[in-house]
Amino acid sequence: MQKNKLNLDFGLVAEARQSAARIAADIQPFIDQHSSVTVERTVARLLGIDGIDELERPLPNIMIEAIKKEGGLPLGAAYWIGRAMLATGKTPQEIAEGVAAGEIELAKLPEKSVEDIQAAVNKVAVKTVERIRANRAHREDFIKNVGEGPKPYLYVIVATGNIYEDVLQAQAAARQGADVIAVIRTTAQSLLDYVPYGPTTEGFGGTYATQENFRIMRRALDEVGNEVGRYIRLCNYCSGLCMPEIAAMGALERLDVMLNDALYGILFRDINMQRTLVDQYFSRIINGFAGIIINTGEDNYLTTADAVEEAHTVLASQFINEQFALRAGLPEEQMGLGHAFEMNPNLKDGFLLELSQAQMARDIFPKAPLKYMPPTKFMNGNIFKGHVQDALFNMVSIMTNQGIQLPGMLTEAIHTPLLQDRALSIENARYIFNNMRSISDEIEFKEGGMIQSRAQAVLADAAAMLKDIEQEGIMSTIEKGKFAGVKRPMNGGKGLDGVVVKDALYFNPFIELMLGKEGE
Amino acid sequence: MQKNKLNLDFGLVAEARQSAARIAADIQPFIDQHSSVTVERTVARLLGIDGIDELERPLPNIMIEAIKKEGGLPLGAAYWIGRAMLATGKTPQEIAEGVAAGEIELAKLPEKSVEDIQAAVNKVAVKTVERIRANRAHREDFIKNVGEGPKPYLYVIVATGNIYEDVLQAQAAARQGADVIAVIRTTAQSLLDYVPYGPTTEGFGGTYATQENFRIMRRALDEVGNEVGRYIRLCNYCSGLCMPEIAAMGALERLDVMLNDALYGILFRDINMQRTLVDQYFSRIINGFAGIIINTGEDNYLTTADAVEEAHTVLASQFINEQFALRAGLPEEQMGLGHAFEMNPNLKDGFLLELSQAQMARDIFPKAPLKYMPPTKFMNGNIFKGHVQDALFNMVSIMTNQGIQLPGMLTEAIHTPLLQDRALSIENARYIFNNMRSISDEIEFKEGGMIQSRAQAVLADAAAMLKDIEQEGIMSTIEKGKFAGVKRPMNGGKGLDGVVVKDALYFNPFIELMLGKEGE
Amino acid sequence: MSADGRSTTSTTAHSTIDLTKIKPYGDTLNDGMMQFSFTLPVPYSDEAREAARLYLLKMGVDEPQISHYEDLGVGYTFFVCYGKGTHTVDFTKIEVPKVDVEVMDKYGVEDYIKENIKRPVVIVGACTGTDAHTVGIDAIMNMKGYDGHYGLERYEGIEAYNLGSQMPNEEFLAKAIELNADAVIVSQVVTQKDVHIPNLTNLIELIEAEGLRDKLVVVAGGPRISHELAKEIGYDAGFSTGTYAEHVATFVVTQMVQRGLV
Amino acid sequence: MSADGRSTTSTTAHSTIDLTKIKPYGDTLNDGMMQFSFTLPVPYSDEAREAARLYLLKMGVDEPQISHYEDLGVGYTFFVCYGKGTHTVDFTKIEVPKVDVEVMDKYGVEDYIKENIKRPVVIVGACTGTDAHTVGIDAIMNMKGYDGHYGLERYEGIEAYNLGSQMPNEEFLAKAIELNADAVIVSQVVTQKDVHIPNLTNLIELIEAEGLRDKLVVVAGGPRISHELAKEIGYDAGFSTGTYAEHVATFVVTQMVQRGLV
Ligand code: B12
Ligand code: B12
Ligand SMILES: Cc1ncc(COP(=O)(O)O)c(C=O)c1O
Ligand SMILES: Cc1ncc(COP(=O)(O)O)c(C=O)c1O
Repeated sequence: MQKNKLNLDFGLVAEARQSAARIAADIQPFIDQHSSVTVERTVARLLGIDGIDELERPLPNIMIEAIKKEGGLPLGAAYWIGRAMLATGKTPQEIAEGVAAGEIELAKLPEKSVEDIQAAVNKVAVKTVERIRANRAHREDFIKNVGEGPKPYLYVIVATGNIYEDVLQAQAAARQGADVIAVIRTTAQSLLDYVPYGPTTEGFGGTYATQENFRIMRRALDEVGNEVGRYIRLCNYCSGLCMPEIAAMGALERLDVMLNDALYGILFRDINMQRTLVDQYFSRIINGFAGIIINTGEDNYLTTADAVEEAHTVLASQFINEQFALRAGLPEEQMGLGHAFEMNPNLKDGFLLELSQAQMARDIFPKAPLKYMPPTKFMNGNIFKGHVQDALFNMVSIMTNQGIQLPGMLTEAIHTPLLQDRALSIENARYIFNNMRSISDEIEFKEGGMIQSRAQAVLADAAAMLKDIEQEGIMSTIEKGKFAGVKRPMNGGKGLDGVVVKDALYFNPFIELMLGKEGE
Repeated sequence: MQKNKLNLDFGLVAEARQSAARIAADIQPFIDQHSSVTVERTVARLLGIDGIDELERPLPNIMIEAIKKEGGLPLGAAYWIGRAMLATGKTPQEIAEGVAAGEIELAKLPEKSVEDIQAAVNKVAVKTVERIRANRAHREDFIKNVGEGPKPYLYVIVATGNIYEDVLQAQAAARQGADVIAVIRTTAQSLLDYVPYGPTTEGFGGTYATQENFRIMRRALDEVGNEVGRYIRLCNYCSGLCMPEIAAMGALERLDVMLNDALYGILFRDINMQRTLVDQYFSRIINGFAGIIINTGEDNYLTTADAVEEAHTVLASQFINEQFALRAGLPEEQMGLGHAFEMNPNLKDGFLLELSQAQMARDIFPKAPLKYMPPTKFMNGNIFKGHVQDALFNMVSIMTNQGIQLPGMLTEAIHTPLLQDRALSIENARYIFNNMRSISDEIEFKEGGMIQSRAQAVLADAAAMLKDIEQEGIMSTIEKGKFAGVKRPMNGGKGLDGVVVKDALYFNPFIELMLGKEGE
Repeated sequence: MSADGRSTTSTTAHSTIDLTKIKPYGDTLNDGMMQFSFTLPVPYSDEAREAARLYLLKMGVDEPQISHYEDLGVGYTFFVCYGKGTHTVDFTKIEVPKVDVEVMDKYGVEDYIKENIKRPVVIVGACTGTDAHTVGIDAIMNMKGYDGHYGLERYEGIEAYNLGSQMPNEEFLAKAIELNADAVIVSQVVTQKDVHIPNLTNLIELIEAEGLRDKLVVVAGGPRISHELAKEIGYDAGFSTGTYAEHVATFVVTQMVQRGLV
Repeated sequence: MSADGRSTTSTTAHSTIDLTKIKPYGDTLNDGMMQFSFTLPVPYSDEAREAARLYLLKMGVDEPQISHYEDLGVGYTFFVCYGKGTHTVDFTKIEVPKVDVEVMDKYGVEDYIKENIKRPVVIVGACTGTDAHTVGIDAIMNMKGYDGHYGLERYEGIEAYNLGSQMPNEEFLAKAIELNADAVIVSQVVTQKDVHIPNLTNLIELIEAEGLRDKLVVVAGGPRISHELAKEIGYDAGFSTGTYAEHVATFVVTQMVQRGLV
């Protein structure tokens, strides 16, 4: 199967990978030395803290703010919760409720030995970890007993803003042939420094990511999955200011796929780079452990930059995302590295360049379930031409064996998908995938032809870029605007005040539990 | 370019071709010994006879019926017209008018020597031949000076029933990018044993083929061709009971493409086989001389038979059509051999079989401007899926370098094309042709893979079938229903009473003029 | 599937469907969303765009949105639009006339003939008038059948005669009489400018003129032939896309018994 | 192209277009042919099909034809239809409000500033509210421009400030005041559930509250922002798909001169 169809120089691939590994290694000490409010809220959640107060403030936020106000954050939430458990004999949730009610002041509780605290916390943590492990096993069993769709998985979005309407659309999509349902988040959620609570019915261009919404959709998809005889994967977004928290919620509710990119928040949401680098690490540890496939966001580069000129930045970013993921114990089989079909459709031979690009990603990341994004930028109100653009995209996908396919919507330039748009989009992809099922095995590319040369050139550019970044350091590279043409200062952007330097006594039980035991 | 992409056994190709050559040779004496009413009407037309009487009967029909009634047909129309010219000093048209008015009785005119008659007729015939030669030169000049579209030529139909409405639609199509405009004939015309006269505005699912309609459309296409900087080819149909007559009209009015199949009328219109075999010969001589590309009708096999199972019959028929055409002096460059994209879209890997079939035709008939027909049978009222089927068809065409492409219509299963349907169809094809322009040069097929093996198997079946027919004879083969599953008796079907055995003195000046001098 | 066809977990979304007032659905109940495409015979311009918008407003479309418009090259303009239908339809009042017999399969039909008719049933079919589309009638009649369903020729107890295409009505009827037909079944595929209507009507008139209307089961079929239409012009039934031999066979044999034509 | 846009050889076909009563065109003048697709929240059935037909009839569609219908899997049915619109529109009465200045190119604008304004023109732009779609405003403002048309930043005589995305209106206006803006230009791309309307309205209200409405040229843009809509909610102009920097530049500088803001 792995035939080096493009005649790529795998020596150069190895070099590029090493550059990326060094780039990631270079920043790891920084990551290890820091924590953030959302990382600590995640610890709180994983220890069982959930719910909101009467002002709808999530208890994890109340807890962490309380700790932060006392200057206790460098020790980590686990320390404070464990100490409170020992001191009060209460569960983490009861403690959080006490804090919220103003009945418990954490700093005023009696001190305990770190060993005792760790032991107490670990007992609770192990239970959570077991629950997540059970979710993973449940997923595997479902797939073994009931089945799943063939790759490329068909991934469609629902985005009504109302979780119940989303359920209707999701079940329809599953019956039409979808394999993955992504519940798009409401427009502004990535910039909220908390995760909303409960079932929600109001969102713009998407639905709030809440744990209850996850639960509702998970139940609906299991139901329809049993009916259609395929496990239907559920996807959400852990980007933004709450990466690890959402990862934790997803792990607890058996999500299967999470948007999760090491750089996306920095570049596209202007989130502070220190914050994102710290947050992504823990979020990926959780995703890795939970068996969740991550989806990286390289496709976003091409919605602003030109897909022909900037192809190498996509590849460079894929290498970096791969290395950051490996460091977080996330195996290749869970790396849905992103790329996209975003060239101008009026480009002569543009299809060949797209084919080249997609095959290249396939050959360089052979085990990764690549996530392939549809044409969006060059879609316009002509739905008929758009439907053909989507067909060409589906063809490239099956010609190059992609892992996860987001079939394009003919109404991409007009509105978020109608029920019928999604049905047509799935029909388009299924028709092509079936009618060309074996084509990737049947077709070869001319030695030294346009397709091969293009891939070789893009690889060379990406390798050179990575060398550059290796010299420069990732942070300085971003400051200089070398990714997606976006400059982000080291201390700019949102969420920097949520970053904290760890104390020597800091501990987070989940890193060890999830990474040590289950990491590759 | 000619790379034997499919690893075909060209020895077997040569064998098949020889079988077909022998099949055609076998029937040639029969053809040479016979003429038909439409062949003679054609001679009359080429000698300048045109127009209708007050009952709207075409003068060529009146002439030939008059000759036939007197038992004079074995000598041929040229003989009688020439004799009348010598006897009366009138032009052929004046003679025809005289006959129609009952003023001239051909058999009663004084006899003349055959040499004198031939000389007189030849003088007129040469002028007609010169006019056709000039048409051909005019076309070549237009293309040289103004230009033409790249292959595959985009061939679209107009079918309003009203020649003026057709003009509107044709000019629109040319501006949208069409290279060939085919004016579809009204439903019943192929069974008329005469050609209607003058401009017409009433037809069902098509417009009458008349010389005036040809002229009107030719003028409109030259006009728009100059405007868009591309020669726009005009196509019509010379199948049915008037094959050579329509060919003659087309040659006179500078048509560029003609539907013209050696077997179509027999199989699909139940026209007597003797009649069609005789008629096709002269019609092809005319088309060949006029530089007109013929389009054969193999696609029709697949509208009734299964495209997977009966693929070899298409190839066998292409070989036969090729040999009949060569015999009529029609060079390979004018052989638009037909085939079609007609497999069930729900077939797993069906695309690979289509690709194989199209590439096979390309490799076996390298110089022919293959005519590739779109999906029709498996189109249904779902225009969105249909548009994608058409896209896949366009892809196969550009992947295999077809010559003439009939882009499919998304409304194929609903109605004859609306103005907007045609525009969308052209847009679909142009997008794909441009976006994948060089793909046929970039892609190779796996040695021994599904694509190669399929083509090899189809070729083997076709060669075997041709061997069979060679043993059996073409007429007996058709009688037994081995083509398209349709049985046609030797003496059944329409038009047999219009066939006549030639006299030893029979002559048709155009065969020699067109074949001898210009046939390749 | 239940009337609203949705499973329990999703009912909370649309518990409010009012079947007396249904409207198109885009992504929210009663949003009325519809897609349109059409051409106006006016030159590509802002005014053309406005004309398209006004046209949709006249149709009762709210917030019409011209997503795309383009010049078709002859002073005409093509539009792709979306908008919100404001009309409603009372779904509870809809009644569709149907061929309402329980469809039997091939063996069912064969047994039914044995038990209730006790002699061969003669069915004569063709594609009449100028129509040459035989695939449909062949699908119903030929041995081989269609889509895995055998055709009438293979039914024990049925004598099926397929007279092919472009069969003039007179000739067709004469042949049917000669063969002692119990049922005549005709296919019409070309419907442009409604050419099938006079042709189908003509056949019925001929049958009536021969005084055979009561003695024959007369059936029409084709992609655009509805049962309703067929009844309207005097046929016993009409069959459209998706028909198999067993459908028409069931209808014919049960009609024969019901009408005492055995 | 002439009003009916057709060349001489084809006029015989449609010499009869009555512009006071235009109708959709399929393949024959005034055939009214239109294509539709939509979903009804009723289960796949003959009754659903009939409901779709009735719906089109209510819209004034003659001979509605359901070409295709399919089950969407949740008790809803999707339809593809054709039919003949019966309404007509009077094309001769249509007047579309337009930004009616003769568009100057980059050099034209630069010369115009030199001659008529004689000082730098300050233009401040952003994608305001929650909208993060910067590609449109970038196309207008950034150096690089779009589709071969340079952006405002490259115009001599114009000082262009692109404040980026998700810019709250208050902050945006404060910045504009600080920079002494002559024009503020805002982009709105997300229009779902009409989120852009309150946001655009809010900006105008803030400008009025500051007493700046007369002193500023205020422009909106985005794929679904028409000039008409922009005027309606109090902007000086609106620009949609297909806009280049020179369009908005021309408008701003001529407005400034017309309104005496030089
Ligand atoms: C194959 C085909 C042809 C073949 C026909 C070969 C043959 N021997 O049948 C050829 C190439 C010869 C042909 C020619 C023409 N065709 Co044609 N053809 C088609 C095509 C592609 C498929 C039709 C088909 O075979 N369907 C498959 C069968 C199984 O479906 P069906 O007919 O609907 O039958 C089913 C049911 O309707 C029902 N049924 C049908 N009949 C009956 C009868 C009874 C008694 C019962 C119970 C049931 C029943 O049961 C069947 C099985 O479920 C259609 C487009 C399309 N995709 O539909 C155009 C189409 C039908 N053709 C069309 C036209 C215009 C023509 C021509 C007039 C074009 C021309 N000017 O040359 C000619 C005219 C021929 C003539 N005189 O009739 C138009 C008709 C437009 C309209 N609405 O009127 C169509 C829709 C294409 C188009 N968009 O222009 N055609
Ligand atoms: C690229 C893109 C993105 C990128 C944006 C990157 C960026 N930095 O801009 C990313 C991936 C981040 C994105 C995110 C989202 N997007 Co988005 N996106 C698009 C996409 C594919 C292209 C938009 C584009 O760049 N067009 C090209 C530019 C040049 O065109 P333009 O904006 O129309 O600008 C021209 C004119 O309008 C005019 N103009 C525009 N502004 C101005 C201003 C002035 C003053 C003037 C004079 C002229 C002017 O001039 C420009 C040049 O001619 C469209 C789909 C499509 N094909 O249109 C969806 C689309 C706009 N997005 C959509 C949605 C819903 C979202 C999300 C809300 C999805 C989600 N829930 O996560 C998020 C939210 C982001 C946010 N907070 O706003 C919807 C909007 C639906 C609607 N009608 O409301 C669309 C239509 C896709 C869809 N079908 O769902 N998106
Ligand atoms: C990695 C990643 N995260 C998140 C998102 C979604 O954006 P938002 O930040 O608005 O939720 C995207 C969108 O493409 C993405 O690629
Ligand atoms: C060779 C040939 N001639 C003619 C026709 C047209 O049919 P008709 O005989 O109805 O004109 C076709 C249609 O496919 C064809 O293939």
